[in-house]
Amino acid sequence: MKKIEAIIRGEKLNEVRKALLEADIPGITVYEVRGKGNQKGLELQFRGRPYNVDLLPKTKIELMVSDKNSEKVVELIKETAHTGNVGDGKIMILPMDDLIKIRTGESGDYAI
Amino acid sequence: MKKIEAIIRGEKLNEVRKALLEADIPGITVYEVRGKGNQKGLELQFRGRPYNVDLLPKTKIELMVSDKNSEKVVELIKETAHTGNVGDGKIMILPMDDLIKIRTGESGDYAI
Amino acid sequence: MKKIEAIIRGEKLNEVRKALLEADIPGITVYEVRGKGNQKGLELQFRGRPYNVDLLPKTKIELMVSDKNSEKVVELIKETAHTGNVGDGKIMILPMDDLIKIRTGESGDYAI
Amino acid sequence: MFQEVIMMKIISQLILVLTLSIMVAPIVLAADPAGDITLAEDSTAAVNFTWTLMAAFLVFLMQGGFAMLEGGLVRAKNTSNIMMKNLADFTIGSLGYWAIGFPLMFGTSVAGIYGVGSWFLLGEAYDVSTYLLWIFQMVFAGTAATIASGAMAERTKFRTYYIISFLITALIYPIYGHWVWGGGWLSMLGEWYGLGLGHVDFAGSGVVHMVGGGAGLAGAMLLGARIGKYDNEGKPRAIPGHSISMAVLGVFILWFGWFGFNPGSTLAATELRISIIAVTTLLAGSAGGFIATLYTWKKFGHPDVTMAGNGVIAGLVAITAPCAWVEAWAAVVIGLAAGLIMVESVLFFERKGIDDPIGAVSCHLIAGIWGLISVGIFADGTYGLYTTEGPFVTGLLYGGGTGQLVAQVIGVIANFAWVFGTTYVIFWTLKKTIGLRVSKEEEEEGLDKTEHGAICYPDFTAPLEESKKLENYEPKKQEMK
Amino acid sequence: MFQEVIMMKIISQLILVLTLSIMVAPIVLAADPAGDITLAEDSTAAVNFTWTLMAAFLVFLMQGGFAMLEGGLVRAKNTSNIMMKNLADFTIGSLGYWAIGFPLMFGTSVAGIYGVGSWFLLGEAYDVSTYLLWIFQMVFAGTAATIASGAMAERTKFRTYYIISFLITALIYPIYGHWVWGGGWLSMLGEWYGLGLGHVDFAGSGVVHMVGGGAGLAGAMLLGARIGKYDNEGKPRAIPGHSISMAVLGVFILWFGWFGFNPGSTLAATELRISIIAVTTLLAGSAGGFIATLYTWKKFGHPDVTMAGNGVIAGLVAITAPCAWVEAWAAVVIGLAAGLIMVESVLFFERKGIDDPIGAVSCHLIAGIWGLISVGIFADGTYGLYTTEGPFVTGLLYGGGTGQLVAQVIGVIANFAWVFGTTYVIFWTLKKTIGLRVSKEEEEEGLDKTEHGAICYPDFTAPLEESKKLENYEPKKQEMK
Amino acid sequence: MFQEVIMMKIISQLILVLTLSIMVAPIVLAADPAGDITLAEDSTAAVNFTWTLMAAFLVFLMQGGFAMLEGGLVRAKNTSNIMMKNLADFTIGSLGYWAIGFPLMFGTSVAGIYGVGSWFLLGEAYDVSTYLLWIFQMVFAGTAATIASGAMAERTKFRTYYIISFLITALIYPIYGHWVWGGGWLSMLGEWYGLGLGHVDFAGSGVVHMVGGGAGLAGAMLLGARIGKYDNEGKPRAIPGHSISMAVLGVFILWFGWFGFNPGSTLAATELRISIIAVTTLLAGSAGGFIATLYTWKKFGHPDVTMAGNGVIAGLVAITAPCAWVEAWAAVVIGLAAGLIMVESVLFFERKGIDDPIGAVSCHLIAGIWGLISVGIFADGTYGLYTTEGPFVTGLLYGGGTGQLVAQVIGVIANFAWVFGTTYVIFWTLKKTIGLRVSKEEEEEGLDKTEHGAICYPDFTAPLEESKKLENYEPKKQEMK
Ligand SMILES: Nc1ncnc2c1ncn2[C@@H]1O[C@H](COP(=O)(O)OP(=O)(O)O)[C@@H](O)[C@H]1O
Ligand SMILES: Nc1ncnc2c1ncn2[C@@H]1O[C@H](COP(=O)(O)OP(=O)(O)O)[C@@H](O)[C@H]1O
Ligand SMILES: Nc1ncnc2c1ncn2[C@@H]1O[C@H](COP(=O)(O)OP(=O)(O)O)[C@@H](O)[C@H]1O
Repeated sequence: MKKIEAIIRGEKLNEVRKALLEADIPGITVYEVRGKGNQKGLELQFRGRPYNVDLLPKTKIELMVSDKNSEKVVELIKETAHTGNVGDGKIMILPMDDLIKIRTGESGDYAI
Repeated sequence: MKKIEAIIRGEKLNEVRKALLEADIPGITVYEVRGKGNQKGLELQFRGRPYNVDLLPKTKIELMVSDKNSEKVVELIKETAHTGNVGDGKIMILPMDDLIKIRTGESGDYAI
Repeated sequence: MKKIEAIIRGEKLNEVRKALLEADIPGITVYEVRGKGNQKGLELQFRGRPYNVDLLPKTKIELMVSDKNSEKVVELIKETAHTGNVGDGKIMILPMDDLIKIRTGESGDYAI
Repeated sequence: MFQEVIMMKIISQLILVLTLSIMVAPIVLAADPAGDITLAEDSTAAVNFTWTLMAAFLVFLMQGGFAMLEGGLVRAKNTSNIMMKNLADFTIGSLGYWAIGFPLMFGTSVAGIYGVGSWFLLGEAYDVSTYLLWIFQMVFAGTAATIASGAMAERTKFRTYYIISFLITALIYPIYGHWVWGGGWLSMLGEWYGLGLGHVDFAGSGVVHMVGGGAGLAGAMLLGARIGKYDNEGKPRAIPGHSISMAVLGVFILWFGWFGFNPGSTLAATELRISIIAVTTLLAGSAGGFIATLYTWKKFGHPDVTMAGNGVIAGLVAITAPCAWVEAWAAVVIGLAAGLIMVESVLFFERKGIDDPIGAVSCHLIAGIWGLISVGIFADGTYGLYTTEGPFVTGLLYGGGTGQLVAQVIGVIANFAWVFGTTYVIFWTLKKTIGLRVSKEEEEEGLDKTEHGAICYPDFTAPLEESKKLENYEPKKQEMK
Repeated sequence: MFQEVIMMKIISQLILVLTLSIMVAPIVLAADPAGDITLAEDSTAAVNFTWTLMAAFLVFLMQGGFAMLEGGLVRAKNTSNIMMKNLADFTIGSLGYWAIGFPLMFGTSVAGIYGVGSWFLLGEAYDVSTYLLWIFQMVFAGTAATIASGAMAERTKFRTYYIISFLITALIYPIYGHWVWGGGWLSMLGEWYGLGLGHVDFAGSGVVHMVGGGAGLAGAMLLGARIGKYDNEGKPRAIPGHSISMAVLGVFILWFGWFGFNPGSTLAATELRISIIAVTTLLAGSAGGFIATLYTWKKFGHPDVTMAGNGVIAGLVAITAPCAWVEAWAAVVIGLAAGLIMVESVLFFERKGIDDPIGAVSCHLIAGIWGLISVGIFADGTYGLYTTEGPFVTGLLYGGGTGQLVAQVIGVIANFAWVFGTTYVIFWTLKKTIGLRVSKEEEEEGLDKTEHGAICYPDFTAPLEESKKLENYEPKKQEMK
Repeated sequence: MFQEVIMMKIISQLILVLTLSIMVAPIVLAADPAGDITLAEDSTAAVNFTWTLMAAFLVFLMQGGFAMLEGGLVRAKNTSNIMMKNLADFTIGSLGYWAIGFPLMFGTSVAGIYGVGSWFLLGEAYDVSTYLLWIFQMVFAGTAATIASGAMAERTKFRTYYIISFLITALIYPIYGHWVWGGGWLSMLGEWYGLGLGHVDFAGSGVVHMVGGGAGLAGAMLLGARIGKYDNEGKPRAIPGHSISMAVLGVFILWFGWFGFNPGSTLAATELRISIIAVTTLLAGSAGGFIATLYTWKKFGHPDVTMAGNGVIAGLVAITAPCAWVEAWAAVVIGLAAGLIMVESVLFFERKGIDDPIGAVSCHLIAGIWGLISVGIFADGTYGLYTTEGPFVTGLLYGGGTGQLVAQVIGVIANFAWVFGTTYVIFWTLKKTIGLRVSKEEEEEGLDKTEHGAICYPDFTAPLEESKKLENYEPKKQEMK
């Protein structure tokens, strides 16, 4: 099993999800985060004073996938979250020791 | 050391925490997330137009535990977060290389 | 590659970031979380009734770093997030199997 | 679903039948619909109409004030619902008051119990003076129903509340109103039994506020407390409202509206007493808010914002009955007492297991009782019954003896018996039939979603509100004194 | 950037020139600037001034009501922008109405088409009665421009909207206003062609609301729908507004202001008919809100809060023309019809691809049309043209024949032709030159950031609003009936 | 804690003693408490009472407007606190004005410095005309204290502010008010030294707004800037307010209230000049908002919403003194100048290290100075001192010479010297004793938690507000011009 985490653009979430759903990967958990990398921040004003919000709103998705699905999922995210502009984000593939489904108590791949 | 992450129902948070506290596991970090798995989404309306919020509010908890506590914690979460209905969530057991307590600089199990 | 996660005080975020930027580590993702450890909760009132918010607002930062930078980053966070008072938080060093930069498709250390 | 359909059928058919019956007979049997005759007879009519209408408009705005105050004191997940209740009770209530409420209140008295007259403002009622009276009285009636919604917030079925608010405005309020303002038996206590000038209530501490508060009390009792309001040992817990700023805006709007409520009740600017009434209204509100600030500061360790707001409301409710019959200093004393009584009353009802999310019972029922009684104490004998001519209303302190005080107490008892009695029976019947309270699941989800399919703030999520605040609650060691 | 600079240059130079030209000639050519002559001639002036001014102040507050209603119904990311629009259209509009709008509307009529008179309230216009008329009419003019902003919300360039609102208040509104209230051709239809008393519109269902709604329709059509409003198959989707409580506050404030709008339009408290007007205004609003509640409950499965609010507005818009000429029961019927029409109209325009985020076209244009026509049906012949003296306005049901009805229909057509025509041309021209709509990126980012560099709620983030609500949208199986 | 207890003891004992001393002597020594004598003597009393009371009610609502404006411009973590301040300063202030403020201001003059008369509205003061004057003046006094709270927002100890606001309303405001409106020395400058008609200030640019702004300036200076307002090099940084929509609602409510403030200051509707005053009030507000929109657009690159709102306020403050003595065009010029001055003044004070979160000093003190001076320039000699009878107020442009202008300047200096001087001493004393400012930790936590134990929006978290906005701030390269 793997845990795939990806930081993507909020606008792309639905496209990514649609692709995943079509590939029969329904489970997902979504975080609202703020991030900074190469993309430059947002310049705002208040009463004429400029201020900079350099941590931009980003969406993080987290998926628990079986080893065999892992590559496919990464591929799908890579394709659908891609715009080619700075700020597209990253995908992490993380090891997972075990996974348990609370409802049924199943564990491992069965828990996904 | 392990990192235990669990996605649970918001309503269950306190029950889970109470059980953990009783088992002398006080440390916890909580995220507000939205997730989708088998549970169906929420149907809302605005001016008569229906719309579907399919990502449901969920609570994610994260615990750093010593290897010896790991199983107990998983067990406790499994029991207390359980309702038997779709949407109960998952528990992940993740490896951790090291842990440091910022206040004291202690690391490893001492940092928990 | 490593994934460094740290739970810190919100007030300390900027100091930490400044130190990281100076060390040429620009990438970061930030979460608003609530946590409980040894620090005691917040006591509030509503119409004279006291209530306790025991999960305190905390900031979690997440960094993907190359193995060689890993120690430096941990060190920097440890120093700058430190106040010496209860509630300073923790730093986790987590293994990562792979990392992909969505924009370019690069992976591994190149993706950071 | 079933009852809902039936109810809507009944209502819509009622409307249809009435509308048709009206449309076949567009006969103008009016008295003075253009107003030229009225003006010719009374050259002060223009200024008195101006005064009364402007006052009515201010009172109308109190609907918005209540919406803000109640909305701010409930949780975000029930805010659309409380907004809808405030809109709905006024829209249906005004139609009810137009259909039957007004003649029940101001028609020819039947044995001092209720009135009969032109339903639907038809025929004779098509007259500038009658319409003027109608609008001023209508906005008062609207207030009574709205008050009840606060005490019943966050758990009442919308459908049931809708029926309740109709019944309050069309039946319960007008009948009690008839007793005091429509020439009914309470107003005759003086003539019949020599008790002062009979039960008097200048602008409605009893007629409006006790009615709303009494209905709210019946509702809150039959509903039971909100989930999470009490811990396992039955100790009350805080359920913080979602926007203190919204609540405070509500207080200011209500106070503004009250300047229509009280001084406007002369229905005439030629009663220059209006300036006295405006001052007593302002000072009693200030005194109530002032003392609630100090008292909560001492008692809770912090000056409590929403309690200070409630203190203003309590002071205003209390001065509503005596506003025209007392001096400035008495208004301050009445307001100070109201503020103190209110704070203790909120804590009392909470301890007793009666869960009133916005303190409506304490602010309106309890402070209303004090207001009615205070007339019998502080009325200073300088002003009569909506006129500068005697007999004058005189209380205990000014040598009026106990007659007026007794009349006031009788009114308090009659009001509570009538309102609490009828609403308790009605709410109980509704509870047993279509149900009064939403299900546990609906309450937890929030009424916005389940009753209206719509959340109030979709751009801002508040998913953890419950767990964040209520649970993990550890009773404070040092209890409130 | 370029056009912006030019525009600002032009505007500021205009102001400069005017100011200078005024400053060199501070000659007082006034009529009665102190008011003593007016008062001496007419002892009722004081009460009529009081009435008219207070009414004007209430109408003024409607700006705040519109800001809240529109603000609540747009997304958080566009809220600063809609606030700015409501501030800006009034500030620039009032200067435009002061400069040229007022004389265009109420000056000496040129062939019944437009008026000429004292620009900038100079010279002769320095008179208590003229200033009184100006302020009452100004706040009406302000309302018209504000209405359009709602239909064009969430995608219009601020710069362009700024010009538009100036043109509506300074030109389009006053010219049409001249036709009806300034002695222009529509008001002469009676005298010239025997059509009732000519086209009549007591407080502006047409003059104000149809104008605002018509301009809004032209704008919404030329702008196109907001991104995400329609799915790939062209089916409308929900774009929830960010604060239902804010929208409901807006409704209550607007309703309050309407009591200045309608009864105030007598411009005299000595017309005691004001009490009738206040009652018809209240009841029509209630009826509109009531029926929208029931109808959406049936149609959507839930009583819809913002539609109930819109129902109130539709009822109020509809009664605005007939308010002084109908009885209470007719006001209820007019309000009920307006509420129903509004709900269907909102759904109709939405289906037709015209995206009007707050329902301004349905509430103001469509309900306004119904209001004008209803005069020709329900006017009961008890009141004349702002006077108790005949001839009286009489509709079909009261034996007035079809004359009045035809005059009303002609007015509807003329209004729509003029307003929709001119605004369409102007907006089209602006679209081709400086542009009407922000870019796709700006719209997605939100106008607050891109147009004002400022977000409305910086302490509360709402980053996922789009994805959270719009996408993943699966068309509900059971469609609305 | 200690001082708090003592302070509360003193206050409550004061109240107790006063109340008791009143209660033992309920003797009615009143003049005309019922109003029949007054009405018999003056048949216009009814319309003038109607006018003055309605105007007072509008002014009252400004409390709610200030609460919204100030609330919207502070951070979410300090919103309950600013709400409480707006409630508290009015409730305690009105009691202070009732106890001693009113006679100090309007009692028999002692050497033109202060007045003495009936404390607590007792005895002779129990009269419809006296009460009428009291309520109109009271709501003005309430405004002054509220203005100061804005400049001192987000860091002042509640306890200290509470005392301050009491002192402003009970002492500082009434004494200066006596000089101008109570027959004091400033009003005698004309009679004594031939300077125009003496220092004149129609509705209080000086008496109300300069007083509030001057006290706010003293407070802001003694408090020092909020943490984070300046970067390490002392350059100002943005601290965005938490709700622009709330601030804009505040602006509209304030503008609405201003129509009571200015026209109401005639205290008589028989002064038909009220229509002129209403128009100048509207136009100056519009002009101020208009120019602030354009000017910030040019200067900052975006039309700034809250600055546009402040522009309206500045225009209104400036026109408050001259409103009755100038024409429409002059009102526009005064408003335009006020808007420009305000924007520059906000930036100036910010640069100088004086941190005024809502721009109260610029809007009220600075625009107030301009307003007073503008009387000496633009007054056109068509209206006298609250009467249509001469002598008329005449400025430089209309051949009035420099007399009036000099009287205005003397008033400005006297006002600033008195208000800034006394408040500086008082605040300094409080700073050295009970403390003026909360601790660093409390300020960072937010005053809602530490002063009231209550957060304003518990359902919505805003934990990262600080770091999100302030830090990581990189000074914009292209600086403002
Ligand atoms: N080293 C990193 N550690 C943690 N998060 C990162 C890192 N680099 C980027 N991110 C996250 O990915 C987002 C996009 O990264 P950015 O560098 O702006 O664009 P791109 O990946 O296209 O170069 C950032 O906003 C941040 O949330
Ligand atoms: N494969 C997955 N990857 C990531 N998160 C998941 C996955 N499956 C479920 N979740 C999370 O767990 C929550 C509950 O899962 P769901 O499938 O609805 O219920 P259950 O676990 O009872 O079958 C989801 O809302 C989502 O947040
Ligand atoms: N065992 C744990 N598991 C998860 N999160 C923890 C744990 N211990 C602490 N935390 C997080 O770290 C934060 C600070 O911890 P705390 O114990 O209060 O202070 P300190 O680390 O200085 O002892 C907590 O609020 C919580 O978010």
